[in-house]
Amino acid sequence: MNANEWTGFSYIAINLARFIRPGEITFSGVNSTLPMLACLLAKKAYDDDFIYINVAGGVDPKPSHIPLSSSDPVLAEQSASIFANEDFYDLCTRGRMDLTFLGAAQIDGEGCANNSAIGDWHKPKVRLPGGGGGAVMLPTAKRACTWRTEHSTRTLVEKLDFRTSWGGFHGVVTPIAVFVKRDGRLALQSWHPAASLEEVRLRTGFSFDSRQAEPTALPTARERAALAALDADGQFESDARIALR
Amino acid sequence: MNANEWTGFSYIAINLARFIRPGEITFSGVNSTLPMLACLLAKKAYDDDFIYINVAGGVDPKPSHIPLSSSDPVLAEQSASIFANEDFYDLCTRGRMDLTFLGAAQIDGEGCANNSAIGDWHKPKVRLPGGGGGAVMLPTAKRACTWRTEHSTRTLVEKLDFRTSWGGFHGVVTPIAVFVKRDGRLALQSWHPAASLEEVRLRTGFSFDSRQAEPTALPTARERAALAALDADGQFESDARIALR
Amino acid sequence: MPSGFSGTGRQLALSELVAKVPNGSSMALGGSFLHRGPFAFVRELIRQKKKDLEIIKQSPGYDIDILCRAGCVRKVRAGIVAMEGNFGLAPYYRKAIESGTAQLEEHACATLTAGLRAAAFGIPFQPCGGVHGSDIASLNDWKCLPDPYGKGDPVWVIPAIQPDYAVIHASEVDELGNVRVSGTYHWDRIMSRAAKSVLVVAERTVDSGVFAATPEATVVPYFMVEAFSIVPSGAWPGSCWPAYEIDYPAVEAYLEAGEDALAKHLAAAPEVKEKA
Amino acid sequence: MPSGFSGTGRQLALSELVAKVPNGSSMALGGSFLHRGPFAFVRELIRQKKKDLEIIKQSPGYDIDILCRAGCVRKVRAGIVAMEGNFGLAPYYRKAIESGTAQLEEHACATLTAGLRAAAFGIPFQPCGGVHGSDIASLNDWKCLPDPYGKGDPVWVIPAIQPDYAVIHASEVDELGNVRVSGTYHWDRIMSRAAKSVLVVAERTVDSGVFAATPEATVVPYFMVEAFSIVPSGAWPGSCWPAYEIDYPAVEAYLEAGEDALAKHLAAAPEVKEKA
Repeated sequence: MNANEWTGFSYIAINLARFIRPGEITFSGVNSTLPMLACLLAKKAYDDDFIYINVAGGVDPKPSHIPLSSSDPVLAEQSASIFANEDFYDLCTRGRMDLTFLGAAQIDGEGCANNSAIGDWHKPKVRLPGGGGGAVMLPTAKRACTWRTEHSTRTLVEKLDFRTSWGGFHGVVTPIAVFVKRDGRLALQSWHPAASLEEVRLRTGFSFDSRQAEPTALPTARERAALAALDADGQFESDARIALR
Repeated sequence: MNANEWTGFSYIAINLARFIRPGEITFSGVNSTLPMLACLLAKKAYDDDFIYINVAGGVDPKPSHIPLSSSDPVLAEQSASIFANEDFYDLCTRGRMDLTFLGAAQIDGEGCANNSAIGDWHKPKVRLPGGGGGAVMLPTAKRACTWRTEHSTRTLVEKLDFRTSWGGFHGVVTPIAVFVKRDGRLALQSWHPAASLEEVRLRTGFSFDSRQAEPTALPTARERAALAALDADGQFESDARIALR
Repeated sequence: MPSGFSGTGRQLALSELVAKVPNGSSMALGGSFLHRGPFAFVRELIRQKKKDLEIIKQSPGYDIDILCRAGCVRKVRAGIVAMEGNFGLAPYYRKAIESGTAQLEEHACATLTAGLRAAAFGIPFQPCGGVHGSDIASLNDWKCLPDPYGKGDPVWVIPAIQPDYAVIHASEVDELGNVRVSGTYHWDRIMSRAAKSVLVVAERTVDSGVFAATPEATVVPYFMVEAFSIVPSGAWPGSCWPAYEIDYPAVEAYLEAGEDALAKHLAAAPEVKEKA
Repeated sequence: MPSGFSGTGRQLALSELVAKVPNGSSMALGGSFLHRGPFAFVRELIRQKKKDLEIIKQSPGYDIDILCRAGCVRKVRAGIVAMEGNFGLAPYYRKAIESGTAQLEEHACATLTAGLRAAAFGIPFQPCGGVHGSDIASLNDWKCLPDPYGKGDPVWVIPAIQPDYAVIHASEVDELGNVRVSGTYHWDRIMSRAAKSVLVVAERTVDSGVFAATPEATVVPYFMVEAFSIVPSGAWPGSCWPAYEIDYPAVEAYLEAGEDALAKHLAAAPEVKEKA
C-alpha cells in the first residue's frame, strides 16, 4: 500500500483498533460509528481476542450486518447476554472498564473534552450533543480514546469553550495523527505517512511533545481486509466524508 | 363456629388477612409462614383483589402447592414477572409499599421491634435472626403488620432489649388479640372471643388504650374455607404449635 | 395516585393514553436515539398540542427534536442529544436551545441515571462516580461530599429526579400490562422505577401465559403500569428489535425544513395509517 | 486481577474452584435461606478446612450455620439468619455469635444491599431509605447525612462492601460461563457486580446458542465469572427451582448434634456421591 492511498477514514478506524489490547473489556457507544468499526475490525484482524461490549447491550456479538447507527440492536445479535446501560456505566465507575471510546467536539492538550457548546454555554453559537458518557467515563475508565474527523485548531484547541469531561484521553486519532497521553498531556505518537510532523503542528491548537513520534505504520493486509469486509460497499467511508486536508 | 374452636393459628392467619385492603400492594417475606397464608387466604376469601408480591419474586402467583418455606420458589409459580429483592425493597423505600408483613421477637407499646438479641446485643442470651426487612421497611412502608405466636410480657414488652426497627407497626396480631396503631401507640382493637380484655392486659408488658376494643368478629365461612383449603392436612397448624394460653 | 395499578380497563386507545398527560408534565422517555422510543406517543403529544413539557432522557434524538419543532417543550434534562445513524445533530432541538425557547439541564448520561436512581430508591440524592473536573457540575450546582467514613475520595451527589411519567415503547405486553422488551432495555427499567406513573405503548399483546413461562424476562410488572396502548410499528421511524429497523428515508423526510414536512411526517405515521 | 475474565479453561472441578479461595477471604453467597444457595461450594470450603472467612449475605441460613459449625468463619455480615422452612434459628451460627467465636456485623437486608451497591457503583457510600430509629445504625457507626439540596430528609449512608468473591449457584451456564437462574435471582445480581471476582457452581451447561436466543435472561455475563464448576443438585439440601425442592429430612439430619451428624451429612452430599 502506498501512503497516499491511506484514507482518513481508514486511518482513524485502524488506529482506533490498535488501541485495543488482548483480553481487555472494550466498549463502543452511541454516535460512535468509527469506534464500532474499530472494535469489529480488531475482532477480525488481530489474533488476540478481547471482550467487546457495546451500547446496544451486546457482548461479543456477531452482527448479521454492520449498522449505520452505532447503537443499533443488530450489535447485540448472537450475544449470550444483554449488558444494559446501567450495567456498563457501573462497570466503568467501579474501575473495570479497560477501554472506552468517547466522542469529543473539542480536545485540549491535556486530553479533556468539550461536547457541550461552541461559544458561551449559556448563549451557544452551536449547541452540541452534550455530556453523554464523557463526564463520568473519561475520569473513571482505565483508558478512554477518541477521534476527530477534522484535524484543525478549531477541534484541537489550547482552551476548551467548555470542559464537559475531564480526565484526559489515553489516545486521540485524527485523519493525520495519533496522540497518546504522556505525563498528563497529549503527545504525538505518530503521524499519517502522507502528512508530516510540521503539518500536524500547524493544524493543532495545543502544544505537544513529539520526541517519540514517527510516521504511523501502514495498515497490515489483515487490517485492510477486515475493514474492507466491514464496509464492503464503501458506504461508511462515503458517509463519513473524512478528508486528510 | 364456637369461639372456643377458634385456634390461635387460625386467629392469627385470619386477622393478618383482614389487614389487607383492596387494590393495595401487599408483601410477604422470609420466615413468614403466617403472613404467606394470610395473603393466600385473602386472595381466596375476599371479593376485592389486591396486588400480592412476595420474597420469592412472585406477583399474584398461583402456587401449585403451599410451601413450608415462605420464601419457596413455588410462590412465584404462574407469576408473569419476577420482582426480585432489590426491586421490592426499593418499592418500599420510595413509599409505594402499601402493606408489608414483618416478623418481630419483641414489640413495644409504640410498635417498634427487636429482632436482634435477647439481653445485651454484645453479650446476647439469645442471638435472634436479626434486622431483616424491618429497619428499612418498618419506617418506610405505608403500613407494616406483625404477629407473635406467643402473647406474653416477654414478647410484648415495655422496653425492648434492642430496637432493631423503629416506625411502629400498624397492626399486631397474637393468638388472643389484635392491636392497631392509634396516635403513635398500639391500641387494642379486639380480643379473641374466648379470651378477655383483662387477660390481654395481664399478658401484655406495655400499657395500651382499649377504649374502642371489642371481641374479634368470628371467622366467616369463606375465611374458614380458604384456610382449610390452604392447610388441608393441618400440617401448618400442627407445625406452628400455637396455643391460646 | 395509588401505589400500584390494577384491574381491567387499563388498555386504552393511544389518544386516550396521551390525554392522561397534563400540560407541564415531566416525562421520561424510553429507548435511545432512534431505537425503541415511544415515538407514536410523542407524535400524539404533538397532535394534542401539549405544552410546557419537561423531557427527561439520557439520549433523546428524534423525540426531543420533533417535540421542540412543535413547540411542546419547556425543559430538557438529557445526557446526549443527536439524531444518530449518520443524521448528526438534532436541528430543531438545537434551535430551541440556542434560541432559549427551551431550557437545558445538561447531564452526563450516568448522572441522569443517578438522579433517577435516587427517586427509585427513595433517597434525596445519589452519589455518582466520575464527574470531577467537569464544568457540568457547577452548571447544575451539584455538590461534592466527602466520604464520612474517611476511606474513599469525595464523590459528586446528584439530586433525585422523579418524572411524573415514564413512557415506554415495549415489544409486548400481556393483558394486564406486564412489559417485555427484546434486546437492551436501555434506561427504561430505571425510568419505570423512578417515575410516579408508567405509560406503555406496545407492539402487541401476548397471553399472560407466555409471560409466566419466562417471568424473569419481564422488565416492568403490571402494577407499575397505569395504562397502555397497542400501536404496531409505534417506534417508527426508529427501530424495534427484532421486528423492524430504522426507516432511514422517513427520518430524512422528517428532517426537511418547513411545516409541510412536519405535517406530512405526522400524517405518514403508522398510528394514523392504522386508523385510516 | 484483570477487569474481565475470558478464555477457555475456566471450567474447573469443584475442588479446584474452591481451592482458589485463600483463607481470610470475604465472600458473598448467593441465594436465600434454603433456596439456590452455593451449598456444594460451602461444603467444599469445609472439606478444604478454610479459615477466617468473612461471609456476606442478606439472608444466610444453612450455609452460615454449617460454616460456623465447622469453624471456618471469622465474621458475618448479614441481615437475617435462620434455617427457615420451619427449622427456626440456625443453631451453630447462634452458638458462634453468642460465644464470640464469630463476629457479627448486623444489617437490615437493604443496608447490606446498599453497601454492595456502593461497591458496584464505584462510590464510597450509598444512601439507604429507612434505618432511622434503629439501634443498628449506632452499632455500626453509620452516618446520617443532610440533603445538600435542602429538599429531602437526612438519609443514612452505608459504606461500600466489596467482597473478594461472589459465589453463586446457577441453574445453568454456557461453555463460556454466562449465568442464568430460574425464578428470582435474590441478591445474586448485585453481589456479582459488587465483588472483585465471581465464582459459579451450576446445575448444568447448556449451549451458548440457548443463551443467545434470549440474552435478556442472562444474569451474569461470562466476563465477570473467574471460574465455574458443574455440580448437579449442588444446592442440596436446599431447593433449585424448578429442578428440585428442599430435602427436609436431610436438613433435619444435618441439625442433629455431634460431629458424626456433620460428617454423615457431608458424606451424603451430591458432590461426593457424584464422584463415588
